[in-house]
Amino acid sequence: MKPKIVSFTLNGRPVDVMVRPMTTLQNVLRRQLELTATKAGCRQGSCGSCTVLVNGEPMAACLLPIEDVEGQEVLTLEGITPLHGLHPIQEAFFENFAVQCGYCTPGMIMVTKALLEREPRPDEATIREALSGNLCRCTGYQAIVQAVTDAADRLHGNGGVS
Amino acid sequence: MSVQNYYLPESLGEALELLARYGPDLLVIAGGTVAMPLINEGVSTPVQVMGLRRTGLDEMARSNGNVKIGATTTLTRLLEESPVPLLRTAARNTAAWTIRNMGTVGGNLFSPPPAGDVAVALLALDAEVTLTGSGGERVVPLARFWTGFMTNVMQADELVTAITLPVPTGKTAYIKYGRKQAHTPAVVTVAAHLVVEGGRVQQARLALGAVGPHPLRCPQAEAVLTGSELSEDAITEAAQTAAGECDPFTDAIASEWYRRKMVPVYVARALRQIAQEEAAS
Amino acid sequence: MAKHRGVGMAAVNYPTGMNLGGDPSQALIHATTTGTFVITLSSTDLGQGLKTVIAQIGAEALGVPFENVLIDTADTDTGPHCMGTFASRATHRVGNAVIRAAEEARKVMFEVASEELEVAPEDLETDGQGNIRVKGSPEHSINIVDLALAAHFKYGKTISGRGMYIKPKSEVDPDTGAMDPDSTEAHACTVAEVEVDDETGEVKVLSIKSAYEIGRQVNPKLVEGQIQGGSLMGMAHALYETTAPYYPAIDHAPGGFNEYIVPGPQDQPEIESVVLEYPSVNGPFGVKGVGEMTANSPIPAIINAIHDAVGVWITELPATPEKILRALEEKRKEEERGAE
Amino acid sequence: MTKQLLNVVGQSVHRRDGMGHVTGRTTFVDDIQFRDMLYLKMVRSPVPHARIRGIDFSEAEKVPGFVRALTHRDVPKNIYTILCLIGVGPDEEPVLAEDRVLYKGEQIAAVVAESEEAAVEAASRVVVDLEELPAVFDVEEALKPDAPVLKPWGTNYFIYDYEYGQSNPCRKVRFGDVEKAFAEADYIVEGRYQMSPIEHAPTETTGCVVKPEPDGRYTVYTNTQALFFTLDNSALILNIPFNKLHFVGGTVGGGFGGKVDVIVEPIAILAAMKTGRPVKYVFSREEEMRCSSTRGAWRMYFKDGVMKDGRIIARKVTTYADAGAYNRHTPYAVTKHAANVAGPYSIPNVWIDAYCVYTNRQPGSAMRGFGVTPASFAVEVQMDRIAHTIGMDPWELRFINAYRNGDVRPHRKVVEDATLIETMKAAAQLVGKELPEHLLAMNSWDREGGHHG
Repeated sequence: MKPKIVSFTLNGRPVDVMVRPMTTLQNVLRRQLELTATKAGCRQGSCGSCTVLVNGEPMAACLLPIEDVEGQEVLTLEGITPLHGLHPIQEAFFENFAVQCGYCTPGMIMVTKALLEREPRPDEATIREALSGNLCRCTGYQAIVQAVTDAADRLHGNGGVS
Repeated sequence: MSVQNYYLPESLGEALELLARYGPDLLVIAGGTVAMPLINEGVSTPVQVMGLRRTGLDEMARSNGNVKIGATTTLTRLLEESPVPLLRTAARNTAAWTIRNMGTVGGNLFSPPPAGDVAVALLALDAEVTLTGSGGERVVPLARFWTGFMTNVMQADELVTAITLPVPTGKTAYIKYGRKQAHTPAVVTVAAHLVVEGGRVQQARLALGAVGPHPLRCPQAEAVLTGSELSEDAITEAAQTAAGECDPFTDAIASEWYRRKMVPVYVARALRQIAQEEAAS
Repeated sequence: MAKHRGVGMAAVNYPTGMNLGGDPSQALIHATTTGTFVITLSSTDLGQGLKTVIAQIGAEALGVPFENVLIDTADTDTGPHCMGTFASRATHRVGNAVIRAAEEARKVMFEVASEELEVAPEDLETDGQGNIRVKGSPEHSINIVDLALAAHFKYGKTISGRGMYIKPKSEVDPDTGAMDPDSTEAHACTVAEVEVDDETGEVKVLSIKSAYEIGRQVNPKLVEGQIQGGSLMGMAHALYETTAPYYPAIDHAPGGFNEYIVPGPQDQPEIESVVLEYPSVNGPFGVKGVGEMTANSPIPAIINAIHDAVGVWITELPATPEKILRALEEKRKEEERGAE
Repeated sequence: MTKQLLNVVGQSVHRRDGMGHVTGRTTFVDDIQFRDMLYLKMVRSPVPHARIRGIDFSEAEKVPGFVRALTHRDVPKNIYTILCLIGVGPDEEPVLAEDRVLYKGEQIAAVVAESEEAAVEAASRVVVDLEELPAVFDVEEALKPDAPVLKPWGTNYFIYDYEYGQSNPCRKVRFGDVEKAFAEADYIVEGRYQMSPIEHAPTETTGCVVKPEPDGRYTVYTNTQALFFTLDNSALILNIPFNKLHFVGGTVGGGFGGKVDVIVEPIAILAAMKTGRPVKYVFSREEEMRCSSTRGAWRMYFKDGVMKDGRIIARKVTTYADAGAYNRHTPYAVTKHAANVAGPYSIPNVWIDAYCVYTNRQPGSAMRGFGVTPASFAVEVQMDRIAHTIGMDPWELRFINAYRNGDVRPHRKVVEDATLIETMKAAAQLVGKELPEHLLAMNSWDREGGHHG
């Protein structure tokens, strides 16, 4: 069990990490790099709280051996948070009370980011389907769905077709 | 003992060499969606692991009336790019976006029931599995791939490299009945492919998931349908026959009793979908 | 074989606070020389929004802007005792403690302002905008930052207050069960509409509509959050959730969210509500509490709606499709026996 | 309604912690780590009831990274009960099992290691020699004479009122004379209701991180719902002065009652005391599901006497809370249940026996609705069944029987802030249910009708 070095791009910056084989991306982010926005709700791939974007695709960081992201681009919630203020998706979640305990929130926001890049104007059914791998025990989802719609408005203006 | 080596071969040849070296001691993963939760919990403690993400086995191609799907094609690509609507529906009904971005078509053959929703559709489409080993390739009909719960006909040195199916000529239906709308295990999954000509069923293929040790074909129910009109009577008889051909189990989602009850209901619903589509065309 | 719609209702009460009382909470308030009023607690926010509503209650009670109130909570070295966040007690108990602490702090504020503005304390009022002013003469006022500076540097006073709330512990009479089991009672009435598939026993909840009476809403959006989340949790209890799918047997206990069914975004029905406010006598600004009760009334409302739809009483939760199907089969058999 | 001019109470201001949550900068317990931190994993019972004959750590000790194991012998006051702080006793739950386990998943021994992986592996290599015993899972079976006895005092039920020198097998409420009223009733409506055990399923699992400090104290970062409650219990279990412990929390990724238990903290503090290093003990999702407390199941039997005009004149209820293997909060939940199981209705004759029963199940505990959720479920389905039986609209039945301010409830408290009728009217309006005039005329202050200002 020799440690090895894995290199990838994290939030736009190159990183090299020394890891034991098959360490999950989740553990590398949370324990090694101390980027804890990516949560650890189940480590079974079933709650969505650890969702990150790999080359723009939402993936469960708990199921991803770090070696698999060698040379890839990983984006976490830390990577979309601007220096000052909030990203429009973050603003929408904040303003719409789409946040209660906050534990599922990072995963929800990352899926929203990937969704709105593909579909600038998703309808409600599309939003719910996109978020179907992300569980929230507190909010009952309505505020989250509203926040995603609102985020689309903030990103793309609210004059377009809905 | 923790994982000693995690190999990510860059080609099929490299992967086969590793397999030849370690044999059954090498855990093969693709998307990791089945194996990783068990490893995270400490339930599974593999020492040598091989990941297939970089092997380039993710080609999806159509030729000579066949669709060939590379084993590591993700379920998202199947959903977005498959030329076969039934497979797109099956992919859409499997897990959730995040997991579909990781899970693969080949891996779905190894998902223990009640998972394996895409495999059910492949079975109804008469898919064949290409197994590649040190001795070369062989092709096995998917219907003969599984031998029991989590067992199959593969040799220790073989990998599933592709799944090939004829482009469906008939009409298809797919229903997954789970307790939630999405991201949930199946109570029962039904996939059907029927060729109807002149008002009669010329060819019938019916596959069930989550009601046996692996996805099942229903030859007797298929026989009931073949040659008959797709009438309500025939549908009911086929549905009842299918109930006798499954081997359901009890888990946290549903009991054996309930699963057996749901087989004829959902087989009939799937067949009625086709009948309605047939009537409309 | 068909889908049947049904409507069911349920009306419930919910008691606030630990059942038999004896569950204290304390709050300390002090003003810094920046005009910040620090409310020190050891209470926890579970996501319901305690830190926010307590800041609102504190700002209101102090008469200062919300932005000037800081909640410093959940450190047992610095925060005074709180029994904990449960029993729908936090807003009620901690809110009351904060109001009492604020009263004490306000007294000092008014003493200092009285010296600075040269009027009697009883002639002063807060404007909620950060000033203390002379009643009827708002141009005569002092900003709370200046006030805090003056208190500290000029008069040697701390603007601070201590607050405590405890409902005395009630005893239970062993023979009659006589006791005092609540501080106040909140109420809910839920109407659920369902669609039941009589071939599979599947239930689809179409809507959960409720009225709540919770004394006073400190923050309507946070109340709405409790209602939305609680309604969905109630629906899940009614239809999906169990750690023992074959109770009382312990087999097939779910080990994760794959098997333990918590509704996802696509499983949420329409959830709508109205909130009535009949302020309670003993709650802070009349608050009763809303946290727990929102998950209660949907359960019987859904069970009653299932009966309305297909005529069977499912009295063992969760009302799985299997239980409904078995009940429907039993009912059909009875009807056949009755017809003979 | 009193009108009060308020500035910020009543306003939907934004969450104070919202910015932290949407940026992921809020610190939850599992986000905390220290450089020399150890991980704790639990060896758990694989069976629901067994005698422990021995524990062998020899294979676990060989795992690279293994630091030490803890058993009940290491716990100063191993047997405790959470609610001792409010006078509920006797102590009956081991922090770590001694000679017996009473539920599948019960904590037997802790393993502390340098990494989580090593801790998981070492825990899996601990061999526990168990002699399996007959188990009981059903509350009524557990009360039968031939059931395996689970408690040292020889019964499978909690004994109430020992503080009054009594030993009652249940919490009793007696109000009026139900038997006399049953004899007078036009209808008798009976029902059996069964709640399921339910997991709180917060998205953040239960956990803590304990850090030894240079001054000999221990800082405990925890997601408990009740800091002092957990601190006090931990100090009692560890037999150390309360002021040796410093709890820091306040940010909880969903609780719903599941984080009121005192399970992870005492053993993690002990591990930190024994190793002198920071220790993390966070439940896996599987532990949260299968081992942590549930909302206990509940079985309830109702017998109601009802008049043709819809008045419920008697309600007799026998209920059994399934506490699982240990008290946790269930004895107290049963009292709350008993206070509410007649429902928000004025019924002149009420008889309640509410039992707290032990079974070989993972313990039940507090959850959103604590004892009232099962009561509301049973009462409100029972109300519809009564309405169905006597041929009355379920709304009308509830209006007729709804408690009014000034009424005396079965627990003798005079009702002072009832608004059930007003709430039902608002719900009816919301859904477009037309209520007849005589119901619309009712209110919660005057049984004879009229208007409340």
